[in-house]
Amino acid sequence: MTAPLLDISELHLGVAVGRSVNRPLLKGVSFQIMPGEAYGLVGESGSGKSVTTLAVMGLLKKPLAVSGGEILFKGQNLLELPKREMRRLRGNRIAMIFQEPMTALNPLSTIGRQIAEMFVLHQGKSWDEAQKLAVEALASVRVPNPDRRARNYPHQMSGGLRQRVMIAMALACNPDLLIADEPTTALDVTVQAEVLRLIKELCAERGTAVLFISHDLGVIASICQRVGVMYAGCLVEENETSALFATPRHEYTRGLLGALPRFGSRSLHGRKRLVDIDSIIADRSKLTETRFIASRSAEEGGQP
Amino acid sequence: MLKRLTLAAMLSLGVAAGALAAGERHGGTLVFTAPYGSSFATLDVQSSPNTQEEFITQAIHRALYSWDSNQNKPVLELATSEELSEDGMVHTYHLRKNAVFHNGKPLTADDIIYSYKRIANPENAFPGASFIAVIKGAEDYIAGKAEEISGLKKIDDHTLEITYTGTINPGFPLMQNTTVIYPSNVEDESTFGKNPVGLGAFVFKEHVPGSQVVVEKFDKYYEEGRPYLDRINIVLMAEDAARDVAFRNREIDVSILGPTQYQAYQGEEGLKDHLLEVAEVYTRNIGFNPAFEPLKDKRVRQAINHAINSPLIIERLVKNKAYPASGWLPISSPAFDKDKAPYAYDPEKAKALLAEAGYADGFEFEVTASPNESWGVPIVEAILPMLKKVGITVKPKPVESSTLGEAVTTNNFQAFIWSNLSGPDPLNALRCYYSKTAQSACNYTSYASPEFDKLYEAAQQERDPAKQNDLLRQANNLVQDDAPVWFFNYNKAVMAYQPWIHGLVPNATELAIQPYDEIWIDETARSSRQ
Amino acid sequence: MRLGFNFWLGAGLTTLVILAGILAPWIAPFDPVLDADLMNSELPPDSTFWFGTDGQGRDVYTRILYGAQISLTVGIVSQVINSIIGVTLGMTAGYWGGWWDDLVNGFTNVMLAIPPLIFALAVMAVLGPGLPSLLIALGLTNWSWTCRIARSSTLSLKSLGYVQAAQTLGYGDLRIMFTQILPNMMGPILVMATLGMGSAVLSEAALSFLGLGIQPPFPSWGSMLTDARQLIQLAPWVAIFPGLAIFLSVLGFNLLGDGLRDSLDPHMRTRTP
Amino acid sequence: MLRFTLRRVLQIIPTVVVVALLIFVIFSVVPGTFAASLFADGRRAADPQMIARLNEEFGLNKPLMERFVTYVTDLAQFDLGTSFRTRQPVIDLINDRMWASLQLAIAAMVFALVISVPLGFVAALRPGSVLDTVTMIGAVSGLSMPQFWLGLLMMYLFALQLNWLPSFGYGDGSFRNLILPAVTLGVTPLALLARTTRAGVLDVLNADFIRTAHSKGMSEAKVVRWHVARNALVLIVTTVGLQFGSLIGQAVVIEKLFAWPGIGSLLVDSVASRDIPVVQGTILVIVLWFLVINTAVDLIYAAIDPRIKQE
Repeated sequence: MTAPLLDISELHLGVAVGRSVNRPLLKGVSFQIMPGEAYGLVGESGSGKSVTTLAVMGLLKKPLAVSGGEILFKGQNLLELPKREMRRLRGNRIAMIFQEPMTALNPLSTIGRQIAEMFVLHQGKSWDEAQKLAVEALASVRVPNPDRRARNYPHQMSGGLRQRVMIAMALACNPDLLIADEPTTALDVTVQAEVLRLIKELCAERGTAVLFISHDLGVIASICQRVGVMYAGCLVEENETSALFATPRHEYTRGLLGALPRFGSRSLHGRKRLVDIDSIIADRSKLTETRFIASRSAEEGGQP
Repeated sequence: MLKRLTLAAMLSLGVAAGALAAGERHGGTLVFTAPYGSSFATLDVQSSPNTQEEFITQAIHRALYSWDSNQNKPVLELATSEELSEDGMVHTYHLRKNAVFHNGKPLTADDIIYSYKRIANPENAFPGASFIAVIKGAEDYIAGKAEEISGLKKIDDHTLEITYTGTINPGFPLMQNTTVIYPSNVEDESTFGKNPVGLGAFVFKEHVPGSQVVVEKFDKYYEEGRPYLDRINIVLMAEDAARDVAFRNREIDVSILGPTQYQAYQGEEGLKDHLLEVAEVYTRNIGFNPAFEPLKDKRVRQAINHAINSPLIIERLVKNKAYPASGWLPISSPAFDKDKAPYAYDPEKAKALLAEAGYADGFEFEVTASPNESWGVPIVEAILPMLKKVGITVKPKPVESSTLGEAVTTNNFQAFIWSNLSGPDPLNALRCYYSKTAQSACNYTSYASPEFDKLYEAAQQERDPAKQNDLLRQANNLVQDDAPVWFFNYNKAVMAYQPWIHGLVPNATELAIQPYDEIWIDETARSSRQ
Repeated sequence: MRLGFNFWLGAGLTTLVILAGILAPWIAPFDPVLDADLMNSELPPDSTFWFGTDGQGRDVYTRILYGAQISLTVGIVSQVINSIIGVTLGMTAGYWGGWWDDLVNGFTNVMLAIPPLIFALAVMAVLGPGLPSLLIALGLTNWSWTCRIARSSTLSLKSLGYVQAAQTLGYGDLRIMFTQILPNMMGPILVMATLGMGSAVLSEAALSFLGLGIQPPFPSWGSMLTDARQLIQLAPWVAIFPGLAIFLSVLGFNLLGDGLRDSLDPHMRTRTP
Repeated sequence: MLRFTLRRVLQIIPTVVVVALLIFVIFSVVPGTFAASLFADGRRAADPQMIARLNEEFGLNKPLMERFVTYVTDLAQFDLGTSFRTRQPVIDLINDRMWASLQLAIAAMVFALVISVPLGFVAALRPGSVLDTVTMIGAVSGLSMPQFWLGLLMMYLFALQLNWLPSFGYGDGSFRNLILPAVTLGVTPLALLARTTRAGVLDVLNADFIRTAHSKGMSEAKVVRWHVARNALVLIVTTVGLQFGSLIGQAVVIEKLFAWPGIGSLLVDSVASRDIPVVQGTILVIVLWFLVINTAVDLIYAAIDPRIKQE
């Protein structure tokens, strides 16, 4: 049986004040991602989705610190990895796409150069070679005129194009895991679908596993095989996508699904059909007490 | 007072005498400071009325007369002798035969005529024109009404006859830096501003605008064996504090001292023995405008003189860098009356005089003042509490230095504080109280006294110097009694010099101006200067 | 709004200056102008004269206290004038736009191009030395940055909902500017004014040095320092205390301004000088 | 780029024209005249005839409008007029002083840059560290000191007490003479630049693209070199431009204190002696300098930041 690509267990994380850790943000999160699998993480903002990904990337900023648990990537605990080793993995084996394509790119540097950096950093290419590879990478994410585009600056591109650039950059070194943190939230709806399709197809082609973060269940449903629902620093429910949508077991998940606009709801009075999440969930404080983690079906083996 | 003066004079003579004894040494570089501004306006000194340019003049140029600091009077410079006509108006000068300009041209009478005409040329509007005006016919030339100055007559190359408008001593006007002699063979006059050519002991070498002028020894200078120095850097240093640091650092060879530095230097070993002091011919005063009602009354003006403790201000604030004034004419003036006492500090008498004049409750007046530390706002600050004690409120009215002259000469003041030239020629100095002198000229206090006028006119006609001085002495005492001004002090100029400098003289007209050709440096100077 | 240590240090120093100024008539042991006894000139600090006496025999401590009044007057009045000019021009330019905006912009560019000290020097030359001239000179000098900030704030506020709502309700332009826009940009303007107070005090000292400041007998710190530079060796205290007073008060204004700015908008510091 | 450059250069002209008019107006109402100022030191008695002669010569008794027309016509032909005091063309006087001013400004700026930018950078990379705190306290202190006071203290310390450097003057234009005035003048830009650099770098460090850079697996050093430096540079360049442009004007006090023969001391002297053509000329040159430097900065800015050119 295949071992999980990423195995997060009992991850605790909080705001460090002085020596003691108070204000926990993650209270024992565990989940696994199999090679090639697309895993979705949903939850409202502040539920801990993004800090989880940052912890995986090792990009937590000063007051934030991991206080317990482990993150195993191909069996290696990322939390104990020396900085230099971690840097070698980052971008190369684990890549990430961010929410804001407008600001995630350096405005003073050409697109080509920013993609080329990946080849220089991880494959030891010369800048000239890297530049050529960058054009290819742009072509692979179906950017028209990649040759000319490579010489463009971010401000000369639309949001959708920029997100493609981000994807090209992230997939440049054929990573094993792609972390996509709300990659489509800031985009137009039509562009959203294209970008999603692109991620889905490219990852499937290359066998890249995806950790997909979103607060939008619709987006998750279209791309992920398995979904985890986060709430207040806890993974409250996890299941195969279809199962989760069909039979949400946790009260919060049910609430989330209730808040999801159904197909066709974007009609004239569509917004009225959205149900306020608080009207469904009676008492939020008790939500994290119950957790429903469905075990992986059939071929699963390495699960704890 | 006179004792003090002769003492100072003897001290300074001692400097010169010591120099002789040691044996003059040739060579070396002198770093001289020009403290009156941060630039030289022009090197064409005929066109410049600033004291600052006199430093250059002294090195590069010579005028018909020059000031002899030791005799304290003007003497012939470019002529070896002169003859006077019966009426004393026509002077015949026998010019030096060995004087040569820096461009090689020997001095002739033509050069003097050329120079005086250039200075008086109406198209030039040079400040020195007023000095040339003492020559007969010059007024017409200045006004553009004549082609020549009729009073100038060349007898031969080395003999010049000048007719003056009166029996004046032409030495005073014709020793000024604005009346120096230029060579008549320079085609383009505009080059004088950048490349001065003169008769002086030093040749112009370099001018770094805003920084310094460098001059070098002139081999063909007419005085045998002079100058001693190879080179002089005349550096611009207007800021007192900076000059102080530079002098202590031995970067400069001489420094003109302000009051606080004077006090500091007097207390320091190594500095106190190298101070040159002289009573300069400037009288510091507060002039009263008689058009302002309270100040019209002589008793009020006298009261003010009595109410201010001048010696105390001189001692504490001016740090004894001044001599208390007992009248308009300064100590070095030949008409100075050594027996006349200054106004005594007597607040009670002041109050009595005020009460007599009807100002028992006092009054208020403004003193227009520049920021100058020796004759500006700080002095007004010091008299303020003193006059307050007799009931008079003084308000300083600060103006920029440059507008003080305008405020005074347009009679736009209640009182002003200033330092005014009061020598060396007493006749010229007392002109400022002659009622026929315009307020805007120098009768700033609109002084008019028939008695004074009578004495002054008599002095103008008197040809015997002793008698003339006697008349002027009486006139001066009259001014003192009438108190058109508060007589504050006569400046004591102090120059600090490095121990290796010799040959400095106590120049009462302006201590900072020194005869460079007499200065020499001994072997204790730092090696870079030798 | 979180205010850091700097802000409180600045506030403390400023309060000290204000208290010194206000309380001077009561806590100063002498009269700053009339209590001058030349017999007591240049005394070192002792129990009677805490900071020693100056060349005129006046108590330096007393004059420092009264000097606070002058420094505060210079700082506050000049900045009020600056702010009024800057805000009026900037706000109307941003609000009305068009040729008026171009005109104001052009004039602001002109003022920015003339170094403030030189402009102040020119104005002082025209008006002559003295406190009123100085207030006018400094008040006319430094409004360009305020004007720019007021203009850009107005531009961004103008597009906000409540301003547009007020416009639709038919409120007059002036009413909208004064009730809707002005209160919302007071923060940055206040920051500029606080920082400006510091530079006004420094400019006063610089102009004094150039002979064009407030002149004695007013005990302004700048003129005290200028007078004292001759005494730096004989009587260092006459120079040290006014120098310290200027330094600490300007430091106070600067820290206060920095603190306010950081708490209002941490990004502003990269946009203003 | 060419059009952009041209437009920026042309924008200088109206500003200069307005400045020229403004200073003409200011100095036409200034009290005092050059001729009267000659007697200010009381070293000679006032001479009304001479004052009248000089005023006539300089055309000061002509009506204001006539003088204005002359001024404008001359200016249009790039003629700054003739100095009252020196009777030389104003442009010559300025030429004589320009090099000293430039030397001082450049030296001060180099001094400020060399220290402030690395300090600001390091401070921003380690916010809250001892170095950061010391740098920022130093910077705000530097901005709070009267310039001439600082200069005087330095003069006493380095020239008199330690005897390391000459205390004043231009000397033969050597570097040693330049140090004290340049350092004193450089303190303000140094403090401002250190603060701007720190703030700018902090801003950039918080930007999203820096997180992107980190996520690429870049080392801290490479992040700073490839992404932080250039972006921070944009801000630094602006501040450098503003400071460098106004440095010649700011140098007035320093030049006076250290007897440095620059444009600033020429201006102060000319104001004091009411040599109006020189005053007008120097102010125009100082303003022009500011505008040229700022235009140059705009162009550099455009070269660094591709977003500018498009606008």
